[in-house]
Amino acid sequence: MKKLILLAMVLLMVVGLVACGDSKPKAEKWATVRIGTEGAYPPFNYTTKDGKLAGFDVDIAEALCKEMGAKMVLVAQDWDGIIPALNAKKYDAIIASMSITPERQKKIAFSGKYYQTPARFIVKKGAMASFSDEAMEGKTVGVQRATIHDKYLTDNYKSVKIKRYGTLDEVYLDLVAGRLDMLLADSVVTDDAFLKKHAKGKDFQFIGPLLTDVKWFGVGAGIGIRKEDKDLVEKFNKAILAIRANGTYKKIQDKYFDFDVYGK
Amino acid sequence: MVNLEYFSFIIDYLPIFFEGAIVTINVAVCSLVFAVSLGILGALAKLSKSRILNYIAQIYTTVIRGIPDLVLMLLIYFGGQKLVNLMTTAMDIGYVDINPFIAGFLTIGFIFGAYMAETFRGAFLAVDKGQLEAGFAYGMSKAQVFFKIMFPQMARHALPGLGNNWLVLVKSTALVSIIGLDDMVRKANIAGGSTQKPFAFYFLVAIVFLVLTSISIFILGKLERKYSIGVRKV
Amino acid sequence: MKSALSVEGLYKSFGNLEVLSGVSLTANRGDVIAILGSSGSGKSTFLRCLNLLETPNKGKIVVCGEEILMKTNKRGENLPQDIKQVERIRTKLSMVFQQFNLWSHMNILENVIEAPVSVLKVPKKEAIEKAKMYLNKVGIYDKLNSYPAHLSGGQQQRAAIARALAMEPEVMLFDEATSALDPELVGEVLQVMKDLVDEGRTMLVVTHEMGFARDVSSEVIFLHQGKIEEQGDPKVVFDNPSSERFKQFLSS
Amino acid sequence: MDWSIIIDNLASYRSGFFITLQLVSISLFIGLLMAIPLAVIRTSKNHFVTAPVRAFVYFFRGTPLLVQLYLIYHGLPIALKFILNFYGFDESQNLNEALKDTIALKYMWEFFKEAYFCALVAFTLNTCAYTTEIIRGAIEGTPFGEIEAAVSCGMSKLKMMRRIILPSAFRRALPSYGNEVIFMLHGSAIASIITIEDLTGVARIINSKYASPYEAFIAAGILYLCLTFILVGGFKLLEKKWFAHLRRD
Repeated sequence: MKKLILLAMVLLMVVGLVACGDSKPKAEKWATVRIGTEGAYPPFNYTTKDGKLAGFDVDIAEALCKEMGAKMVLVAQDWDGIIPALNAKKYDAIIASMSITPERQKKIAFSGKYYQTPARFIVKKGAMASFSDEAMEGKTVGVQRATIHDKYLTDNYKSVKIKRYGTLDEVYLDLVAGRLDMLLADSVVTDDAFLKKHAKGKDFQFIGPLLTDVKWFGVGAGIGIRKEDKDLVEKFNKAILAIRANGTYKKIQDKYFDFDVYGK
Repeated sequence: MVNLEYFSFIIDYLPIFFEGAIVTINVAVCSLVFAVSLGILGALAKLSKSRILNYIAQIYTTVIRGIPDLVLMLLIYFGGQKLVNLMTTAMDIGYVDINPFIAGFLTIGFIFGAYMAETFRGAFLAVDKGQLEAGFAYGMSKAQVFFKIMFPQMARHALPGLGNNWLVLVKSTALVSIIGLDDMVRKANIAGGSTQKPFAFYFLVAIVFLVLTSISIFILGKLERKYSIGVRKV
Repeated sequence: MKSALSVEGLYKSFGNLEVLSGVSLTANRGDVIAILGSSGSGKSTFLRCLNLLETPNKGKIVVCGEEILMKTNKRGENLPQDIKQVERIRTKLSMVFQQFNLWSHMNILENVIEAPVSVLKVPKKEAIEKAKMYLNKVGIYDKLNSYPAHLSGGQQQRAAIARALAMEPEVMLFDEATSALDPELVGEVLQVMKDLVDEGRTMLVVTHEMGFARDVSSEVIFLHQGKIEEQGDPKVVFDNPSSERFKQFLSS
Repeated sequence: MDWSIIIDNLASYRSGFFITLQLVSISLFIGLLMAIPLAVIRTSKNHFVTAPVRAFVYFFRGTPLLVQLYLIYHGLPIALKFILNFYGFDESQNLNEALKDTIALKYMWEFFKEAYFCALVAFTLNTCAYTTEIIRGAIEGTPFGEIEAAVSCGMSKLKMMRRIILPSAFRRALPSYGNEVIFMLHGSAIASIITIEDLTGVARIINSKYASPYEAFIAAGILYLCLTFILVGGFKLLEKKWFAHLRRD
């Protein structure tokens, strides 16, 4: 009987390995670069109706890979697990509008920024006369979990109720339903995806200042790369400079925005 | 007044949605196969005379049944890849990707293997000892007794428990949406998010699950009747 | 004096199968009537019809001068008119079952006091005292805190008899009370039943124990295919059966 | 493993632990209370009476708890808006404002605005459906002889249900109910997807904050394991007490 069990166990392991079977032979380094992105953050990255990833981040990723002479493979990954999955080698780089912050730099390395946009609160029109810390008291504010906005709220507003969501779409749902009083997110994203394009977006407005404090909001969005892949960081940095210089960046930017997203 | 316009957006998303439904069924079937194999192994290990096998099986079933599926799934999904990488680096076979599908069905199979082990253990014990002795008495080998007498009889005893586990398993596949597998629930999630009409899509999901479980119950009933041939109802 | 129980023309069928075809019987106070018959003769069904565990299709049942009122519904089924009346009459007829049917989640004392307290509204203290007395009488006073599953079949059946006695019934119905027992346990239950006869209780006893029927009963009834084939004083019918079938039954 | 992550966040884990415990125990309690009458109704022979109960049980046992949670969380605002539409409610308003004048609905909305109560409702209905089936099975498993004995003592149906059938059914239902309690505890982990910071929710936040899945989820797993052991132990004790009538000694 024992032999039987042993045999079965070995069989099972073989089956398991075959099932996981798309193991890749080691090829020339960075001939292929796998890019992880979220696909739920329009207009920077989103999933089209037929399930393809698209958006500013994706176009930039494509341009960068082309510049580096690498084949690009896109991998969709929920925001929550985007850093662990990079470290677990599910992909080689994160291009998903991830802000460069000291806290994240403990876990991964970043390229230089490839864009920078400020964050801003959104509130129902007429619900708040003027923005102040007193007016914020007791409000329920929605953010995407594990973002710079989450961290900023958690650190600075002890008296607000913070609701953390997996995606911004869920935040919009609850804001419209009335479960949330406000949301805090990237101003470019919410302006495009919510205020302008959402059916109920016209009832809401920005409030308060543009938030850019480096301590929380970092120095802009960068490309996340595993710490040990220093060579890849270098390649990306060079590529960013190159597409900035040769006009590719501008072309992509104009496709989505009528202003400069790179920032100062 | 039912406003048909209201429902037109569902039609747009139907094809994607049904892709998701196929993924759900795939995950469920793969998990079942994995879980049944693990379950039989677990049951044999629990019943074997080897102390070590006993302990391993006991720890497996206790831990798995003590921790929520979702937590295990998140742990395996987020942590499992690192573990696999460690193994593959050690064996020098390059990168092996655990995509959400594999993570999903391995996790669900792994979890339900623990429940299956209990089901099969009970089923093995329910086989009449005298029947096995009769097998040995006619000179059958251990393996022959196992495959010719034990296993077919055990299958009948295990069927009701297996059926229950399957029904629970099908519903558990909804959890793989949380670890990013594009199953039906996640498709509903995405469609609900981008149309901002989540209720309609979740309702659709609920109906598909009801259909799936109803079909399962129907087939299980037939199977049970088939396998109880030669057994008198009390 | 009025009879304790009288039955007139009782009919009962299950589907197309007629099990009782017009059985009549009268039991006066102190009578012990043994009901004999081969299996399928309808003797258990007859007993179960008396307290309406089965609803008879036709017939009249009078318990202590009170007739159980029946009615016919739209589908032509015979039904009791007033379930409250049936419940009241059931308290006067205590049944002892073949399979004991003690409530398995209660201990022996709880089993015995349950119905007196919850149905007859006897104060609990009084019920316990009486229960102890009856348990003493059937000889299992020492088991009053045990659960049914911990007792032997004979002990369980004696407990069930104590439970029946605690209702202080007018008539006791014994439905093959010893048939489910191992042979060595039959004696202890029969002894308890004999003691009850000596007390002068009115009893209807469906049984296979010929010795008991011959020595103890005041009247014997032999049922065959739902009809009374032989009826009379045990000393007469056992020694001189008039029915051919009863003769065969006795000799087999 | 970096244990400092867990130690630094002990307070979060503690609050998550109590939210889980609270959610599970309240929903189990209410679910059980509701399940008893439903199970009794379910055993009726009248199909019109049993049909609604069967439909309820069928739906909640046939669909994933996750989907039920989503449906309730996202469906309640829609249902309320639907009712308000009836009273000429303006589409552009959100519920907070629209409900200012309709007191009853307003309180309902205040209630369901909280993800916590949505989870409570979903969990309660779910466990109620399963428990109804468990108790129904146990009621139908009552030995027929014991019922006959009660009938022949002249007990009414109600009294029999209360004194004989239900007490005996509860004892028989206990092992399955123990499983249901464990399943509910495990099922409650999905509360985290509608922003509730229960034990799993806390672990997810910590995971994404530190990108440390092992520490975050193993700590949560151990806490769940402890809870499971406590529950299993509790049920063993209860069984010892309630199953005295089955114990062979």
